[in-house]
This record gives sequence, structure tokens and C-alpha cells, in this order.
Amino acid sequence: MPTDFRPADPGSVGNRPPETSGADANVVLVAKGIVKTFGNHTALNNVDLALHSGEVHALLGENGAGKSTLIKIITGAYTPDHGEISVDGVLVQFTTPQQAQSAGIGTVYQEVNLLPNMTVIDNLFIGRQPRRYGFVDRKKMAREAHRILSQYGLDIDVHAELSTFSVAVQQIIAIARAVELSGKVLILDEPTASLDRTEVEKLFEIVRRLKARGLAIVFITHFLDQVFELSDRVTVLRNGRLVGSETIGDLDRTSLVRMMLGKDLAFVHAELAADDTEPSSPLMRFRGFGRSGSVNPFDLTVHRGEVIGVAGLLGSGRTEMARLMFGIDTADQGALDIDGQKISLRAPQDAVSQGFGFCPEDRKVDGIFGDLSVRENIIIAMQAKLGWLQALNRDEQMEIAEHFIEALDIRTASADLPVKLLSGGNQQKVILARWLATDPRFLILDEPTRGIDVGAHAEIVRMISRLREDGLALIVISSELDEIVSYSSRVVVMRDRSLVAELRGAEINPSSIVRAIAAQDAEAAE
Amino acid sequence: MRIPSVKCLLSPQLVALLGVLLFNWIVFPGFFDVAWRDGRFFGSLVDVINRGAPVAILSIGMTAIIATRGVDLSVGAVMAVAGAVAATCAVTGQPVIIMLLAPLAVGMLCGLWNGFLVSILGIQPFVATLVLMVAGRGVAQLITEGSIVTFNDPVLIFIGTGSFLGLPMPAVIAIALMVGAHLLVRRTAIGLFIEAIGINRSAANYTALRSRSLVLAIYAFGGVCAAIAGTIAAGDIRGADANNTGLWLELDAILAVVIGGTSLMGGRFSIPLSVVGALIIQAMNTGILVSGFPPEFNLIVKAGLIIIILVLQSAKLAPALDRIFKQRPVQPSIQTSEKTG
Amino acid sequence: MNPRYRPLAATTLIFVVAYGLCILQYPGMWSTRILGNFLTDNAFLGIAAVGATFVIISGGIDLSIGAVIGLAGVVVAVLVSHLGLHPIAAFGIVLTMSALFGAAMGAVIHFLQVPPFIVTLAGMFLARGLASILSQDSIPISHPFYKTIMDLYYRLPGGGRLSAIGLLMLLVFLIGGLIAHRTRFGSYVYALGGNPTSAALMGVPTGPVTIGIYALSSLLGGLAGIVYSLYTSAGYPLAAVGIELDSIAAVVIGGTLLTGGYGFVFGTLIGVMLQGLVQTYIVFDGTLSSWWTKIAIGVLLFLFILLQQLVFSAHKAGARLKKAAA
Amino acid sequence: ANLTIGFSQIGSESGWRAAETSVTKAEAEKRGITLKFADAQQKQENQIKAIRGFIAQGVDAILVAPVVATGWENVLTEAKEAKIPVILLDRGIDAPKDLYLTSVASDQVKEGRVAGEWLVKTVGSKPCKVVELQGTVGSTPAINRKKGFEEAIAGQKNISIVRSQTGDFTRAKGKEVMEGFLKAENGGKDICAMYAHNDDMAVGGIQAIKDAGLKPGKDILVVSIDAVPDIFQAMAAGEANATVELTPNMAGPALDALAAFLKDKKQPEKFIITESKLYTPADDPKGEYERRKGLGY
Ligand SMILES: Nc1ncnc2c1ncn2[C@@H]1O[C@H](COP(=O)(O)OP(=O)(O)OP(=O)(O)O)[C@@H](O)[C@H]1O
Ligand SMILES: Nc1ncnc2c1ncn2[C@@H]1O[C@H](COP(=O)(O)OP(=O)(O)OP(=O)(O)O)[C@@H](O)[C@H]1O
Ligand SMILES: [Mg+2]
Ligand SMILES: [Mg+2]
Repeated sequence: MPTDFRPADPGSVGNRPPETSGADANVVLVAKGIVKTFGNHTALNNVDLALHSGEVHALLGENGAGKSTLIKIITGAYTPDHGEISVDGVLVQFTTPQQAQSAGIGTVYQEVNLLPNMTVIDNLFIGRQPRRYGFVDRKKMAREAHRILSQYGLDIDVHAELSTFSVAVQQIIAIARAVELSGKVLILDEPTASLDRTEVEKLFEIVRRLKARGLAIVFITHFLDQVFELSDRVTVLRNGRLVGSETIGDLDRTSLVRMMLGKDLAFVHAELAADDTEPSSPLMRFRGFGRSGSVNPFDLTVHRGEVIGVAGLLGSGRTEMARLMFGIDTADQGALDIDGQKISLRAPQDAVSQGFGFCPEDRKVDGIFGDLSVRENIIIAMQAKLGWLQALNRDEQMEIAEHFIEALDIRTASADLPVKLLSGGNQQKVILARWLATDPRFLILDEPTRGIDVGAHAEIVRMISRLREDGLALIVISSELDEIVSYSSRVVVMRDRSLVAELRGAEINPSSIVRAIAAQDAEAAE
Repeated sequence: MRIPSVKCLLSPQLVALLGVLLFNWIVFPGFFDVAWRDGRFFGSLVDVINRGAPVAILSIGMTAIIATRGVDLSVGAVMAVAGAVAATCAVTGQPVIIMLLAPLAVGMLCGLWNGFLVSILGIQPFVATLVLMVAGRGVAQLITEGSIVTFNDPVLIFIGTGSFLGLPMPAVIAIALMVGAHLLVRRTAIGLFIEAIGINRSAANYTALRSRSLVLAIYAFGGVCAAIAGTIAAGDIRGADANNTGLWLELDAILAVVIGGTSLMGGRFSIPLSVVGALIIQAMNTGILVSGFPPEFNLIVKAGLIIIILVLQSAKLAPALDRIFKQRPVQPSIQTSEKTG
Repeated sequence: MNPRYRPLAATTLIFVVAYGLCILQYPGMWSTRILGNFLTDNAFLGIAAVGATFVIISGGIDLSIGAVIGLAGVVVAVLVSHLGLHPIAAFGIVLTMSALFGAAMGAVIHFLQVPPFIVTLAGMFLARGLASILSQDSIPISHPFYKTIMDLYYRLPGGGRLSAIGLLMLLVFLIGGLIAHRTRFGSYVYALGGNPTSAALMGVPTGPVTIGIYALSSLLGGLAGIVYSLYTSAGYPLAAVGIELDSIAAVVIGGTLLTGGYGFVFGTLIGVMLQGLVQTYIVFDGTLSSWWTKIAIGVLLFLFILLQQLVFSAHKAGARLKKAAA
Repeated sequence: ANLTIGFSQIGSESGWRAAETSVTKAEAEKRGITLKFADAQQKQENQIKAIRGFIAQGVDAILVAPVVATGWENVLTEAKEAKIPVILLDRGIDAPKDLYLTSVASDQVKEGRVAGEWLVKTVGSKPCKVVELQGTVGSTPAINRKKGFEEAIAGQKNISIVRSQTGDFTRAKGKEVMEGFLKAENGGKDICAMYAHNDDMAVGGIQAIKDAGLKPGKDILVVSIDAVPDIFQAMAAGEANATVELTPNMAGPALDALAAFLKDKKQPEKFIITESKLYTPADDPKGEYERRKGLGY
């Protein structure tokens, strides 16, 4: 059943792919003249892409440039309005992702598209489970699963439900699945967004191995370092148009950014964090705050006008600490004082009424209201704060929404577009806008730059600094140490669900953070 | 209120309603005849809005419930309970105000019970309300002891069969409730919050929407709507028939909501369109009545019409229809995500 | 134990405890007769509920089951009693027809993207309507083959009967369990219920699977109709009215989530048995009026759900709430 | 000795059914019998389960008001093997006669016929268009009462049924259907009589006729079946013309027959048919209303 993709027009076999570099021999997949419109918005306009075997091909572009859409067209999840795709010189028309899979194209779509209700092995093998006597062979699958995941250093209960694992683990499983499926082409749409360094390293190792085996690999990311580290060629999209395809050797960082943004970008430098003067007025104080089974009691004082960066490995409990601070989980020990007054956080309402805001890390599950418009998504937290009856009217909503769409450069056809139709990075900005609209005094950002393009990334970093200057207190959780260093006035480090270190002033630099994170290993080594 | 755009007038629901009415006209040419008699309008068309009122009222409450990704199977039983309470008050000679408020209070209590199970205990709505669907009818029968409690109270009878400005009272109540509920959800933030909860409960929690109290309130409102429908049904036959009042009407109400375009998976909703859905169902029933088909064909005709309506408004066909309408030079698709009306 | 199975274990435990309590009050309920009756009397409900389990795990709903049971019974009766066909041939025809009926509903659901609630509601009207056009009255079936099957039972010590249809139900549960938990089709059903978009992106053939699920449900509805016709030796267009709600309740009591993606076929068996237990208990009590019967059923239903909720709310709280909004 | 009897009732779908239940309970109490009551909620399978449950409990006898005529052979055979006599109420079944002691029932076809004959007699040779409010499609009483009525008017060219729809035996649906008929038949001017398969629907229909500005009982004749209290009230007000009685006291004769059988093995008559008495306004409707009011209708 799974092998029925059909050549649309056998007569056109051997059509020349758009790349005329003489490397035709090892061209695996060619997409030519792809056009895709959604309503009256053109997401892709005459885009070409050629993949060669044995190369890592980075697909780059701003949020909303059309990268994911192109991937979905290549793999049969969407049908293009125009254009043709050929694999190994044969024209194909995939109408379902299943057909692409059986043609040897393995894909990790953006925003982990797995089945949270099923076990790890189901997620790894669904659609191609090994069978014995007509029944799926779970023993064999479990063995295979352990073998596959061990390559990624993941030793987990493969019979547990996927939803019991963190986003990072799910991401790795999605990658593992795609790698297993890819006979010719592996497509990775922002696979590293929620991974930390060690995991990224493991992934790169595997990608290099596959490359050596002759696979063509498409790699979408917003981390330019990773592009230079891994890829051989880049294709850049801007506003749904092809900007160009270049060999990586011909490019440097600035020219790449210029290709993506169409202009130069002033990079933000780390000078902001350099002031080591303690911000004057303490805003709130968590004392012995914790929850058994989740986060060990910690003490933390938050001052007005400071950014506290939270560093730690995956699963170190950073997200859980944030949830506790926002009243999503209730603390069963310790206390919180705000301006000297004791406050109890029993529900997010309590936190919001104190002027807290929280951008969760898993935007799809905990953040966006997919069917609501961008406008409604932006004003909803503010409206929740106002209450049920005191409604913002449409014009007021529009004004607020337009303001943030402009301020954060959210790429959307209109403020009334359902937010689920926005590209991933733009959805992230919408959630940020939602909390900024509530005019908070304390903002918790959990991985705010995940999946955000270079331009927007710089914008968000700038904004964090600006908010801080406005007197806001911020807690920012991030796995990117450079980023943490660039805006934090203080860094706390978490390990094994405990707050283990606090760095300030000159201590704030990547190497000392890494040391604090790894201290345990060092101790163990002694 | 904003003037409904042309696009919303061409909504598949209204097209479907028109279609069913035309169908009725074909099988019974006198369908559109309306006469003025005894200070009220009289005709099949009036019957449609009069008989459709109870389901329309149920669907008003049901819309909000379904929009939060819930469902209320107990509305039929609550109708019976409310009718029984109203009738009991009437025959025991309670003051009018009590006779009218008692069923509403009981309905609200039933709704709060459902809401409690769903929102506080976290039980799946389908089973949570199944409990009251089964037990509620028992309670109603307990009140009437299985018989039809007949009454002669003029106020209740007026609610069931009276008329106001020539329109039947049930229809007047339904319209008032529809307009009131629509304004309530759209002029406040409640509508937005309901949709948000239905679309993503977890995100609603992160946004501090007070989902629990809202869900509780919505089920309570559903109970009140059911109670109103039950009071009307009792007034209509001048008696409380605990055995049959509202039997299987929950399915009609859900059907009305879904025909009205609200997804059972929650999210976007429109109360007026649900009411149109209820009218479509009733127009079908009335059409079958006046058509003279043998009754064993009733269900087949109904099934056929539902299928046609669904095909008309199916997600896959809607764009095609849109295109047909777009070709006319009327107001080029001002696509607002604002709900109709 | 794998935490996935905890709710299932809890439901089973609740059944055992409830049965124990019943026996304490009415020792007569501990007899092979009652046990045999549990299987025989609930055979058609159980078979239909297996189909409902698949539909619900896939995130859908099938309201047409009861009507399909009625229609299947009438068609069998017409074929056997009026047209003189051998029951086995009639069974074959009926099963094929029901499967096609379900497949058609599945196709409408998948291709026209119409909610299953509505499609199957229309299916329910259609099937009931067809049945009452075929015959308004109930048609007795007096073929010797029917007698043979109903006389096929294993007499248990103590007067109980392990009837052919009771065993058939157990067999259907067994096969259903195997399909759900041990085949690719089964995993597709769970996938669809978990997140249809992801499932499609992961290469699950959503169209054929949707059609297959509803075909299976109607096929089992047809089988349940045949069993019902064996049980009553007749075909009656109004048979099994409202069975869809009973079977959905059985599925949900058995721990399956109506939102889809999670559940066990075996749990449904417990759900069916629990419902049978409630009815038997009420018959043994024998003092409840019509209305108190309804109230008692409602209250007992509530207690079961509440208990179950308490047992696995901890399990649910973490994992279920995280379910992605597709 | 103190007898224990199981009673499997169909449900409580109408006032008449409630009355039958309460009369049965009263009759059992009068004789010092313990009655085990099981409500089947309109489902045959529940009735079969209940009978099986009664057998398992070892009751002394079983009363059943069967929901349909077919499908009783297996379970009644079990009862017979367990030596428990079974008595049918309301209606007969398609099963070998040795499987039950006796059947106390009305003749539903006759009920329809009595109603029809009354109409034939009343209208004489005038042309008369009749509208019919049927019971639930497929239910035995609806089929039989329709059949009986049609038999009675079969020879009369002047009487014809012009419209026939189901009112599901309920007051609300009866009213709704009659409303439709009135619109469809020239505002009701063309209708000469309304025949309803039960009184509840007739009461609903009467209200519809009044709402349409016509006089029930005069402009449109009203004839129905069951003889529940409310129809006598209508009759007293001149709004209904005839009803055929279906007595809710089936249990009395049944328990008498059972007592005789248990005492000295006296085989009762196989079919005890209750009377299908016709009531018209001449039969003291007020008095009949008072007599029936307390019976649990
Ligand atoms: N189903 C859809 N309907 C309407 N518009 C869509 C749809 N899917 C994508 N778009 C629009 O198409 C454009 C391209 O989106 P795409 O997801 O391909 O961006 P991207 O390059 O992957 O961005 P990111 O880096 O943020 O993931 C966006 O403007 C988005 O709003
Ligand atoms: N690599 C892993 N292997 C096993 N379990 C993990 C892994 N990563 C995270 N987890 C589990 O996931 C849960 C989530 O932890 P939490 O989200 O608070 O961590 P975090 O520091 O915020 O990390 P993240 O960067 O993933 O958000 C923890 O209970 C942890 O045990
Ligand atoms: Mg993308
Ligand atoms: Mg985290």
C-alpha cells in the first residue's frame, strides 16, 4: 500500500533541473517553479530547489519566508499551485506524506508533529511496524527503538507515552524517526530549536554520517553558527521568493544575513550586561519556594529593572520553576513577598493580578489559540485581566494589535488571520505581544527566541533590554548561553531541579556558566 | 448592532433554510400562506418558528457549551424536570412569580451540577451529562408520578400558546433570548473566552482566563435555557408530560448547533446561526407533516435532507460555493473573523 | 505496572468490588446463572460496543449503531422468513451491507470533512427509516437453524448457560483487542485519535483508516443485529433504540477517552458488564418504581465515573492536559 | 403462603402505563403478594434480562407486559424449565401457548374497530374526511388500531382517511401534527373527524383545533382510544365525542387466574380478553373522570 506514488508524466523524465552546475549526476531531488498561495497571500512564488546527494543543504530565511511551506509541498503535505518536483529525475506528484516517505524522504516537520498519546515505539515505527504472523512485533520494535535512540544518547522507557517527555526528548524522537525513514533525503525543519549543545552535537554527528552515506539533507535553522558548521550549500528565501543558492564557502555571516533580510543587521553586543551595579529596589522575594516532586525549594530575589537569565541543561527543571512562579503549579512550600507583602499564588489569575506575565516554551500546546485571530491572541491576556464584562471593542483591539504587529514586526497578512496560519516564529512573537500588552511588571520568558529568525532574534534581545530599562523585572530561560550572557544582569543556574548557582557581574560569561552547569560532574570527578 | 454583511446572508445555513422552505413549498403549495386570525399570524411558516422555538432555545445554551468543547445530553431531561416543577407549582396554586422562577432555578441547579462535574471534577462532558440525562427524567417522573399533570394556569398557558405582536410567545421568547445571549457574549469578552477555552484549554489556563468558573456558568446557562424550553413545552400542552417532554431533543439541539457551523471540537461559534439550524430542523419536520408522506418515510426524508445540507456546507465544497458567489460584484469578500450578526 | 494500564486496572477493580457488594446484599447474585446471563444478555451490546470503542479511540462517534442493529435484524428476518434464504446466506448479505453502509459514512466523514456526529446521525435516521419501510411490525424468524444456535450452550454447574452468542461476544472482544493493540490498523486508529494532522504527516493513510473504522463499526453493528435477531428470534425495526448511548457509556466507563487517542477494548467489556450489573441489581431489588429505577441508574453511573475519576485523575492530570490542540 | 411475583413492565411512556403499574401494585398488595417490579425503559432486551433475573431469584410467578410480540420463546422456555408460570399482560405474543399460563389483554384491533364503527354510525351517509394521529411507527398498538379502524370504515365510500401521521402517542406531538393537518386541509374546514390512536394525542389535537378557531367535537369530531381521565374532562366540555376504554387493570384478572392455578392447578382460559367499551358524552363523563382520577393516570 505505501509505494504508490506515480510519475505524473513519464515523458518528461530527464528534464533538466534548474541548477546547471554540472553536478547533475548526483542530483536527487529537484523542485522547480513552485508556487503556493493561501487565499490571496502568496507564500511561495516561483521557487526552485535542487538537492544533491551527499550534501547538507541549509534552507534559510526570515520567519514566514516560506521555508516550512516549501518542505510541506516537497513531502506531499500540501499540493503546489504550480511547479513540479522530480526525484532521481522522475517527475512525482506526492498527494500524501506517506508517498514521500516510501520514496525515501524522511522529514521532521517544524513543531514536533508526533502523536503525544502513543508510546515512543509507536511514534518511531507507525506506518512501518515490523510484523510477525500478521501482528505487529512489539518486542522487535522495542529492541530497535533502544538501538536507535541510543545513538542519540537517550535511554528512556520506550513503552511510555510520548506526552510524558519534554519537548526536547520529543524532538529527538522525531529526528530519529525521520532519519530511519530517509533513504535518499532527510529534511529537518528547525530540529535544533529546543535542543541544547550536547544534543545538537550528537545530531550533527549523525547528519555527517548520513551525508557520508550519500543522503541529501535539508536543514532549516535560524542559528547561523550551525549553518556554517554543518552545511555545504544554502538556499535563501525571502517573502516567498528565491533569493539565491550559494556554496557556503562563498559566503560570510554578513552577506548571508543580507541575503535573508535584504539589509544589514546591527548586531547587539554584550555590553548591556556589563554593569555590575546591583539594581536598587527589590520587587519580590521567593523564600524556600518549591514543590515536592518537582522543584526543590529555592530562594530568589527579583529586583526592578533586572534580567535574570536561567541556565541549565534540558530537564534541569527550569520550566517547572517558571510554572511554579506563575501559579500554574502551586508551590507547597515557601512563600512569596511582593513589596514586602505576602502573596499566595494559587492560580495564574493570582499571578496576573500581581502584574506577572509568562510566555511558555511550548507555544503550540500552551501558547497559541490556533483558530483565534492574531488580534484576539494579542489582546486576550489583557482582556482576561480586565475581566469578563469590560470588553475592549473592536477598534481598541485593532489598535493594540496593530501596534504590536508593527513593534515586533509580526509578519501576517492581516490582524484578523487565524494565528495558526502564521509561521512558527511569528506565533512566538504574538505570544510575546500578548503579555507585553498587559503592561506587566514581572515577565517570565521561557525560551523566547526559540525558532525566531536572526532579525527578530536581535529585535527580541533588544526589547528585553528595553523592557528592563523601563523598570520591568524579567526572568529569561534560554539554552543559548551567548544570548543569556548578552542581556542578563544576573544568571542563575539550575541543576537537577535545584537552583545551584548565581552568577553576577563579571562572572557572567559562557565559560563560567558552563562550569556552573557542569559543576556536578566536576565534583564527581574529584 | 453591525449590519450583517452580504457574505453572512449567503451563509450556507441560510441557503439551506431557504432550500428546505422551498422544498416544503413544492410538496405543499400553501406553505407560505400566512393569515391574520384572532390577533395573531396563522400559517405553516408561523408553525415552523413556533414549534422550532424549544429546540432553538436549547441550541442557544448548547452552542456555548459545545464551543467550550463540551456537550450537554441532559437538556431534554432538564426540560421535563422544569415542566414538572412549573406544573406542580401551578396546580398547588403558588404565586405566579414562584411558578415562573422555580423551574428556572431548578434548571440552573441542574446546569450547575453538570458544570460541577465537568469543570471541577474534570469528568468528560458526554458522560457527566449522561448522568443527569438518565436520572433527570426519573426526577421529573418522580414529581409527576408518571402521569401528565394538567393545569389551567393562564400565565403558563400564555407562555406556551399566547402571542405577542402577532407572533407566538415561544418564538418571541426564543428571539429575545437569542438576541440577549448574542449581545451578552459579543458585547463582553465572554464570547472570546468561550472560544479560547474551546480551542486550547491549556493555553487558556496559561492566560489566566478563569476557565473553571466560566465553564460552570455556561453549563448553568444551558440548564436555564433547557428550563425555559421545558416551561414553554408544558404551557403548550397545558400539562407536564414528564415521560415525553424533551425526549431525544438533545440530539436535535446538538444537530442544530452543528448545522449552525459550530464544531463539536469547540472554538468559533455563532448563536444566531445555531438558531437558524434549529429552524432548519423544524422546517424539515413541519414540511414532512404537511407533505402527506406516509410516516414511515419521515426518517428517510430527514436523513436525505440532512445529507444534502451537509454536502452544501461541507468544508470541501464551501470554497466552491464561495467562488460562485464571489463572481457577483457584491462587496468583495470582506473577510472578518467577527461572528455574524 | 505500566501507568497506561492503571485506569484499566482501576475500572476492573471497581467492577469486582461492586459485584462483591451486590453479592453481600443479594447472595443470589453469586450464581453461574447470573454470570451466564451477563454474557448472553449483553452479547449484542458488547459486540456493538467493540465497534464503538474503535470509533471513539479514533476521536469520532457513531450514533447509527442502534439503527444498524435494527435494520440488520429486519433484513435478516425478511431474507429468511419472507424470501426463504438460509440464515447463513442472509448473515453474509447483512454483514456485507452493513460494512458498506459504514464505509459510506466513513467516506463522507473523510472526504467531505463533515463531523461524524452529524453523518452518523443521518445514518441513524436512514437505517431506522429503511427498517420501518421494510416492515413496520416485527417479523418472527422460525428457521430451524436459529433454534439450533440458541440451543447451543454449555450448561455450567448451577444451572447457568454459556450460550453461543455469549461466547461470540467474548470472541469479538478478543479479536477486537488484537486488532486494536496488535495490528497496524489498530495503531492508526490511535494515531488518528491523538492528532489527525500529525498522523497524516507521519504517513498514516487517514482516508482508508477512517473508512475502515466506520465500516468496522457498522459491520459489528450488523453482527450485533444478527445476534439480536438470534436472541429474540425476530427482526424488529424499533429494536435496540438508544443502544448507541449505552454502548458509548460502556466504552467511556471502560476508561476510553471520548476525545480520542486513548482507551482499551478490554475496558469496554468491563463497562458493558458494569451496566449489566446495575440492571441485574435493580431487578434483584425489585422495589424501585420506574422513576426510581432511572434515578438509581443515574446515581450508580455517577458513582462509577466518580470513582474512576478519583483513581486516575492523577494519571490524567499530567499527561492528558498536554494534548496538543491540533 | 406469601407469594413473590416478578413484574416486568415496559416502562413509563404514558399516563396509561403509569396507571397500569400503580393498579398492578395495588392489586398485588390487596392479595398480600410481594411484587418485584422491573422497568424495562421501552427495551425488549431489558425485559428479557429482567425475566432472567426473576428466574435466577426463583420468584413464584412472572407478569410481563411485552413490548413486542416476538422474541419470547427462549426466555419463556427457561422460565418453563424453572417451573415458573408466566402471565402476559396487555397483549399476546408469537410463541407456543404452553410457554405461558394465560394472557390478559385487550383486542387492539377491536379497539380500532369500535372507534371506527362509532364514526360510521355517527356520520351516517354524509361525506367525511378523517385525519388520523398514529401512534409510534412500528409499535403494535399503532398497527392494530389503524387496522381495526380501517376495517370498520372499509365499506363506507363516504368516509376516507385523508391524512395520517405519527404523533408518537404524545400530547405535544399530537398537537403539532394536528396543527399541520389543519393547515394542509384548508384551515381545517375540510376535516370532519379526527381519529387518534390514544387519548393523549387526542387531547393535544383538541388544543390545536381550538387554536385554529374551530370547535372540537362539533366542527371536527374527535374519537380516540384508552379512556384516560383527561379525555373525559374534554368530553364533559363537549370537545371530545368518543373514546374506547383500555382498562389499566390487567393484573386483577391475571392474579385471580394465578391464584386459582396455584391453589388447585386449575388451568385458566388461555386468552382473557378485556372489554373494549365505548364511552360517549352520554356516559357521565364527569363521573368517569372522578372515578379514574386517583388511579395513577
Ligand atoms: N495553511 C496556511 N494558510 C494560510 N497561510 C499560510 C498557511 N501556512 C502558511 N501560511 C503563510 O505562509 C507564509 C510562509 O509560512 P512558513 O511556515 O512556510 O514560514 P517559515 O519560513 O517556515 O517561517 P518560520 O521560520 O517562522 O518557521 C507565512 O506568512 C504564513 O503565514
Ligand atoms: N533528556 C531527557 N531525558 C529524560 N527526561 C528528560 C530529558 N529532558 C527532560 N526530561 C524530563 O522532562 C521534564 C521537564 O523538565 P523541565 O521542562 O522543567 O526542564 P527544563 O530545564 O525547562 O528543560 P527544557 O529545556 O526541556 O524546557 C523533567 O521532568 C525531566 O525529567
Ligand atoms: Mg517554518
Ligand atoms: Mg523548559
